[in-house]
Amino acid sequence: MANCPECGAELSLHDDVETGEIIDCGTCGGELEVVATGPVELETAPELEEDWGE
Amino acid sequence: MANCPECGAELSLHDDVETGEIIDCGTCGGELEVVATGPVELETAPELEEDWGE
Amino acid sequence: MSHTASVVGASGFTGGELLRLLHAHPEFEIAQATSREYANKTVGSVHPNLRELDVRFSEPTGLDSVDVLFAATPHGVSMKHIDAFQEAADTVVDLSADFRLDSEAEYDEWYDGHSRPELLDESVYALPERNREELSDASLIAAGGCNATATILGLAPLFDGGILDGSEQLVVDVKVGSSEGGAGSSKASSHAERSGVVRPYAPTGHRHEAEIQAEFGCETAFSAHAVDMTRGAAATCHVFPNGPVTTGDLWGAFRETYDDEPFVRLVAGGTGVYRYPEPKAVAGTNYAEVGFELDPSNERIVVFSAIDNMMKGSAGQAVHAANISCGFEETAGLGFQGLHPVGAP
Amino acid sequence: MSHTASVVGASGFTGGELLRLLHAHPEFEIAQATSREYANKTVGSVHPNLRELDVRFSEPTGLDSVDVLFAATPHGVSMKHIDAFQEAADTVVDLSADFRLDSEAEYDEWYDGHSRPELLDESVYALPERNREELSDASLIAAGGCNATATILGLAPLFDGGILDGSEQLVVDVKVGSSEGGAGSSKASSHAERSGVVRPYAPTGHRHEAEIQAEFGCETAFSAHAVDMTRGAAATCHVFPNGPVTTGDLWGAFRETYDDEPFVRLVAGGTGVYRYPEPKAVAGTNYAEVGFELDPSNERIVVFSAIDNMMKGSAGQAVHAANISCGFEETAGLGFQGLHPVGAP
Amino acid sequence: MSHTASVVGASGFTGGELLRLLHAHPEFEIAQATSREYANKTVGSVHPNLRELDVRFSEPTGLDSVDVLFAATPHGVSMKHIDAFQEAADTVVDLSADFRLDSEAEYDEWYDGHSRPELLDESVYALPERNREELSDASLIAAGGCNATATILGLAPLFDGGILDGSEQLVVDVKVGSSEGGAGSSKASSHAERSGVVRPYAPTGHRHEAEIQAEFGCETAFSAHAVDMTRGAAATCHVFPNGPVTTGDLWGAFRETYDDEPFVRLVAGGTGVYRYPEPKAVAGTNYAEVGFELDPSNERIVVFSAIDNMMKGSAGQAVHAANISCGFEETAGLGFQGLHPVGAP
Amino acid sequence: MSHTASVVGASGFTGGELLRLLHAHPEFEIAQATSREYANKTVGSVHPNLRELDVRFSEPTGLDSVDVLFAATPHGVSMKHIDAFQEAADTVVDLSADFRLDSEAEYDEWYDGHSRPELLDESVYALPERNREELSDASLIAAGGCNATATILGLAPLFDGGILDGSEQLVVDVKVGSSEGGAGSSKASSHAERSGVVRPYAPTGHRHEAEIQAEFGCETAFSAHAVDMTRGAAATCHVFPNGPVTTGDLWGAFRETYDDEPFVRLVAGGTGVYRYPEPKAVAGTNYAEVGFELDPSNERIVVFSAIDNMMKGSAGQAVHAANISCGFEETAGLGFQGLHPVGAP
Ligand SMILES: NC(=O)c1ccc[n+]([C@@H]2O[C@H](COP(=O)([O-])OP(=O)(O)OC[C@H]3O[C@@H](n4cnc5c(N)ncnc54)[C@H](OP(=O)(O)O)[C@@H]3O)[C@@H](O)[C@H]2O)c1
Ligand SMILES: NC(=O)c1ccc[n+]([C@@H]2O[C@H](COP(=O)([O-])OP(=O)(O)OC[C@H]3O[C@@H](n4cnc5c(N)ncnc54)[C@H](OP(=O)(O)O)[C@@H]3O)[C@@H](O)[C@H]2O)c1
Ligand SMILES: NC(=O)c1ccc[n+]([C@@H]2O[C@H](COP(=O)([O-])OP(=O)(O)OC[C@H]3O[C@@H](n4cnc5c(N)ncnc54)[C@H](OP(=O)(O)O)[C@@H]3O)[C@@H](O)[C@H]2O)c1
Ligand SMILES: NC(=O)c1ccc[n+]([C@@H]2O[C@H](COP(=O)([O-])OP(=O)(O)OC[C@H]3O[C@@H](n4cnc5c(N)ncnc54)[C@H](OP(=O)(O)O)[C@@H]3O)[C@@H](O)[C@H]2O)c1
Ligand SMILES: [Zn+2]
Ligand SMILES: [Zn+2]
Repeated sequence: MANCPECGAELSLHDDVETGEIIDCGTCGGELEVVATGPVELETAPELEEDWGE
Repeated sequence: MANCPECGAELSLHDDVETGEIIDCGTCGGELEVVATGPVELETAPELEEDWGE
Repeated sequence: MSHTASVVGASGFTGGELLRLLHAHPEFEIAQATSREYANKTVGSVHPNLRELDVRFSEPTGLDSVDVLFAATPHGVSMKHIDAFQEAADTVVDLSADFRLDSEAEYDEWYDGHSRPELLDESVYALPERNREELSDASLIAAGGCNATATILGLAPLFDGGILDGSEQLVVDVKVGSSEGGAGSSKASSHAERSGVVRPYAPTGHRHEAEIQAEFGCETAFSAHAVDMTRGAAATCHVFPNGPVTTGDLWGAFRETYDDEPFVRLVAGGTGVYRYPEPKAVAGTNYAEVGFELDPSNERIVVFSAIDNMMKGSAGQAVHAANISCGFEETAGLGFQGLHPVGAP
Repeated sequence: MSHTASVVGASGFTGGELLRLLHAHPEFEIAQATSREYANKTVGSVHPNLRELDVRFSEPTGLDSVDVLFAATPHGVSMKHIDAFQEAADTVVDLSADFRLDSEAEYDEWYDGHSRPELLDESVYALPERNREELSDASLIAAGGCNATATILGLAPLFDGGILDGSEQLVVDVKVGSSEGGAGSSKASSHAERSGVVRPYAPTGHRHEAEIQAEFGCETAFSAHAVDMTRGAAATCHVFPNGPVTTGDLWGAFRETYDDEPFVRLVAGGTGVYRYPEPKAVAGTNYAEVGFELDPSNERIVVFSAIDNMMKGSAGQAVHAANISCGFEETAGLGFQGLHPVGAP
Repeated sequence: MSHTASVVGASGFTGGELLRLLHAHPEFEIAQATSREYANKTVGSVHPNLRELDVRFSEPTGLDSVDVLFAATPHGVSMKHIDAFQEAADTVVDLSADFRLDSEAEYDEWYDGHSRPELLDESVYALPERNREELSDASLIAAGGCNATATILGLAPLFDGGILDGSEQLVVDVKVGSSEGGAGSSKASSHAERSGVVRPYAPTGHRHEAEIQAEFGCETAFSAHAVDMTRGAAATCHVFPNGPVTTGDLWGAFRETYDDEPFVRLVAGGTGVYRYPEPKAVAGTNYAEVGFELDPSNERIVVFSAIDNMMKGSAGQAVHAANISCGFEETAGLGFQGLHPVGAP
Repeated sequence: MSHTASVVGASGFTGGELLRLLHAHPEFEIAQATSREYANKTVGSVHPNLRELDVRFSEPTGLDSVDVLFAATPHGVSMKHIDAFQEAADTVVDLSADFRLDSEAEYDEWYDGHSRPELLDESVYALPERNREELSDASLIAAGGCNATATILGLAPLFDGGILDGSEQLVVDVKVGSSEGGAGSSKASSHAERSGVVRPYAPTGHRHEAEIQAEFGCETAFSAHAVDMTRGAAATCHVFPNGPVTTGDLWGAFRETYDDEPFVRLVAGGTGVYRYPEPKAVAGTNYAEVGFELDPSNERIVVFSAIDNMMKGSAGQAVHAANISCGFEETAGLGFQGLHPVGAP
């Protein structure tokens, strides 16, 4: 369990989550990096500007 | 030739246009009544509230 | 199976949705499904998805006694037959506009008056996210208008959170599917004419403005466009708050309003194909998707809200409200999650 | 909740359908959902209808032990990883073509051979209407091809009832939606190019002919056309029986074959809008609609069959077969009745 | 501008197409455009693409004298008013079925008889690819049925080239757009019900079989399906020739029949997105695309043919025939090449 | 045939439109059509509507000398190759954004800078309704952005007529078709994902805001939504003027601005199916439909504007501008009136 630093939503994570893993937030869709485990801490991952086309 | 009383557009009419005829304006779509001929005079026709779905 | 329910206007589009929902509902049993045109025919002859149902349409006269009566009839019918409906059922849930507004004056302004204004006090606007309390013992329930529902759900967090106070300019630009027009037919709604449109059909003066105004006490500049889908209403609200707002403020407000709501999903951003609310993501379901984007250069908040007009925007909202009124699990019978991929549902 | 299930290929179209079905299934619990591309992301980031699911994709390597493993991967993947799949699960249900045919020779003829031909004897073709018995203790199940499923369901009563014996000319003209191509992208499948088409895409030599031939022992002249829908496969079979046939014979045959089938609806005639099988009437469901018309002047039977390619034509069929194999209620988790009206789902 | 032309039934779908074509035609000037419902209104009020035209609908009674009168009215109207039409114009081109067949007997069999059978000898079936000679001095011309036109154009090379002799089994499976039904409205043709369909609507006994039979002297097993497009008719003919045929034979036959035809394109194979005839590639044009695939394993030829039902299948064919009858350039006024990309036109 | 013209980027969507227009143009002859991917193939292999053209793609390197070169390449390509383009042609018409804005600063703000800012003074924004004079001797012409074009055409009469002065709040809500994204492919643009959407894709910060701002000197609150059509851009502008305005004022302003314009149609009101601007009424044409509705209760003007994004919004505008620059009839080659009925073109 951890909270999204972007939108504040609660995220459930698998037990063996590892530092450095990139996950998404199911609410705001933000890409988050696991920066610490036990307890889990998340940071917004560096954005990968993705062209979404028209 | 006559001008639409609603939007001012020029209307071309057939030669034998008669008083009482209802025509539409090609620009604003307004329903117009021919109230005089020679020269032609037009007035906005009483609106027929038409349900347009939804 | 504890309760019986009837549907008046069951051959129509939202009537068919009611039958679908009630049939799969753990607590309801369908008593009657009325249609004047198709009386005695199987419901499956009109609604092909309901061929498994062993129910035939009956005439709307001769209503049996039931626990809940749902009326899915055009504007004006319920106010005319409300005595018969209330005699037949303890709880009446009306899908039309007949009991949505609070006063005769509003019906004079937005409709052609009202023949039973004394009932307007008693009736409760169905949207559970706004009126859950009042619904718990309501006996006359008015399901909201679909466009109004989409708009209200989108804007509510801004009013709840004090980001808007009603003095701001609100522009609401709605895109809707063809089922909003009901099961009738006309040249404008024929496939050849209606396909592929972006058609302004209620540029100004849309009657749902009245419901939004009733909720928030402010006017909205509302316009609706028909687009090429059958189900769905998507409201884009362009809002200019009086003071500065951050994305964090907005997340706070939206989460505060909706975190515990079973049928509202916050969708804003991300990296995939679906980054904001979209009607096809909720088609067939009772969910609303709500999200936003902040436009700092224009000091604007753009709020997106997407629902299925016949579900969250009508029949689903009606069943949700009935669940509350009857004391059932709120989500009973409303569990369908929708489809992916899905084209233009 | 008695059984655990995993989905390999869960980011794809049929994989998403499996997740949807398993999530709402009374007897299954989702253990893993694999994707290489989206590992660690929520399943809702790909499948917007599954935002409520609290499941993240995991890598397909590292499969946990489960009761049933569903593989929704492209042709060739399952035969390569079948040992890992069988090690992880008692029952493997594969949605690809890898285990549908009976012999290596058929894979040489229609595909590019087979790397594990010794398993072909063991595997059971999933269509319950044809193989219910064998499915009851199957541990390797191959869900049918969607076009083959539609065709087989349409023609089965004619073979069962002795109206056809395999010596007749059979023409099968199929119309399919874009989801049949899976979640990838190409110029031909882009919205601008793919919208509004009637596009012959497999005029001759379609691989599903092999499955039809395996079922009935006869050849079919098969052609497929892409049309403008996302879900759906509709097969029109033009059949010329050797002897005279009456409408009564046909009704007899169709009712005999399907009267007790929970997922097959006979639809032929009537007066409403929906008189014959139509894919949009079954979109999102596990139902097949089957019907016919007799053409006396051409001594022809026209058989219509409509399914949702991802449901009855794949994921739904897979879950139906798994229900049988696991001893569950056949219809468990497959109760959704579909929508009306619905556009191009 | 040498000729005057009027359109009776100008508020309908094919009538609108005639106006569009005649307006841009170098040799024709529009005299009258009739409509009973919209008399006195601008043609642009019904056909939004014709807002530039300075023409108002007039009543169909009171026809002025013109060179060519086009009748785009429902079946039965032309045979009733043919004397008035012929009095008003030297050449009458009828888009309905009223003068397509050769004998009263055929009208008794396929329609409800004929009130002016003596004119059937005089009238010429409009398809120039088949009747160019006869059209050159025809004064009563019957534009073909759209599905018949597509089918005839597809099969003609096989009959011309001796690959078929009329004794073979021919299956014709047609997919058509919603404009085929004309400008009226009904529940079945409403956007919500008609979108996304694959709907068998004339499984057997379609009246266009009569025209195909009249052309080739053989029966066809014909079925039509409504699909989700507005314009277009695509015929897939599944044909089983008596003797062996090679791809070379087929190319020879198709090129022989169509090499000099200005409005028929051979399309079969290639590597891009569009490999076979497709209706959307010819939408809005007078072109037919025709192509084939050989199925050696089934000794079958699959012929594909695609047209715009309102153009090559009706109004375009009518103008093409009028061009011939009036001695104009065949392609006059018919130069539009169509659009790419185009969705579901 | 007085002029030669080449198209760089001819395998793309707008490049194909240019070929279509130039082929049917009375004054232009096509010299070269470039494509790197399809070099040496016939243009018909990519654009099925152009199968009649006897032109093959050539490499964009090795440009012959021509009168006019049209560049239909992605942003960034023209500024890189502009020397080669100007060496090959007296007049260069660029369809990309590379030469639309006036200053390097704007490219820094809205794009990623500019490599040839010294040319920005010389280049003329193509929209003839705004820049007819300057176009008459322009040698570097920049066709406008499609959404900007729609918006500018809608708002221009209000600024011209003094109803707006730039200090008002302007909300622009645009709905666009899939061809706006060009001929590439991605998951988001696949048929299964893109069908039936109302998808916010540029909620804020759309680059076309820059062009609108350049025209009127004011900011707009702009949002774009993808909807289910291939061609078309429809802008709804919600505008709140500072002072009172009547419908008569609006008609005056709109007629003043557009009465003599060959490609702008005023459409507002009426009784038929098409009462306001709609993109499908102008699909395939160079027309813009512009109209409005006054909302007295909100003191709002709602302006509607509809174009074909690839025509008036790009290739058609480019040819229109080239006609002016070359001294041809303005409407040369742009006479197509569009289709009715038409589905989702
Ligand atoms: N469609 C939507 O998306 C939507 C959304 C929100 C709210 N609503 C509201 O829900 C109501 C129903 O809408 P709908 O779209 O389902 O309409 P619909 O498809 O036109 O169906 C109306 C039904 O009412 C019945 N009916 C009509 N007049 C009646 C009368 N005098 N007495 C008894 N029954 C009568 C009709 O059946 P018979 O003629 O056979 O009796 C039909 O079954 C309307 O008030 C509408 O405003 C609809
Ligand atoms: N679509 C239909 O209507 C339909 C109907 C009947 C049968 N089928 C069959 O069902 C299967 C799946 O079809 P679909 O349409 O769902 O395809 P799809 O959308 O392309 O999905 C394929 C899935 O397989 C995964 N995958 C691909 N290669 C893999 C590998 N080597 N190892 C592990 N995972 C791999 C992909 O995810 P990652 O790349 O992220 O791992 C993706 O999740 C196919 O065999 C198809 O023939 C489909
Ligand atoms: N649509 C196609 O794709 C297609 C293809 C091939 C052939 N056709 C044939 O072409 C003909 C026209 O088809 P359509 O689709 O254009 O039909 P439509 O859209 O229904 O138009 C019919 C027109 O005829 C007029 N009309 C009806 N009854 C009349 C009468 N008694 N006297 C005078 N005018 C009358 C109607 O206008 P008012 O009621 O306003 O007078 C209307 O303008 C039909 O015979 C059809 O079979 C159509
Ligand atoms: N689509 C619209 O509605 C629209 C509207 C207004 C403006 N525009 C603008 O018009 C331009 C073209 O748009 P589109 O939609 O037609 O794009 P498109 O379909 O993607 O076509 C782009 C074309 O450019 C060619 N090309 C790409 N990179 C090139 C390079 N480095 N050198 C030479 N040729 C190159 C491509 O062909 P090869 O790769 O085969 O060489 C292709 O033919 C864009 O700048 C767009 O913003 C488009
Ligand atoms: Zn978040
Ligand atoms: Zn006017």
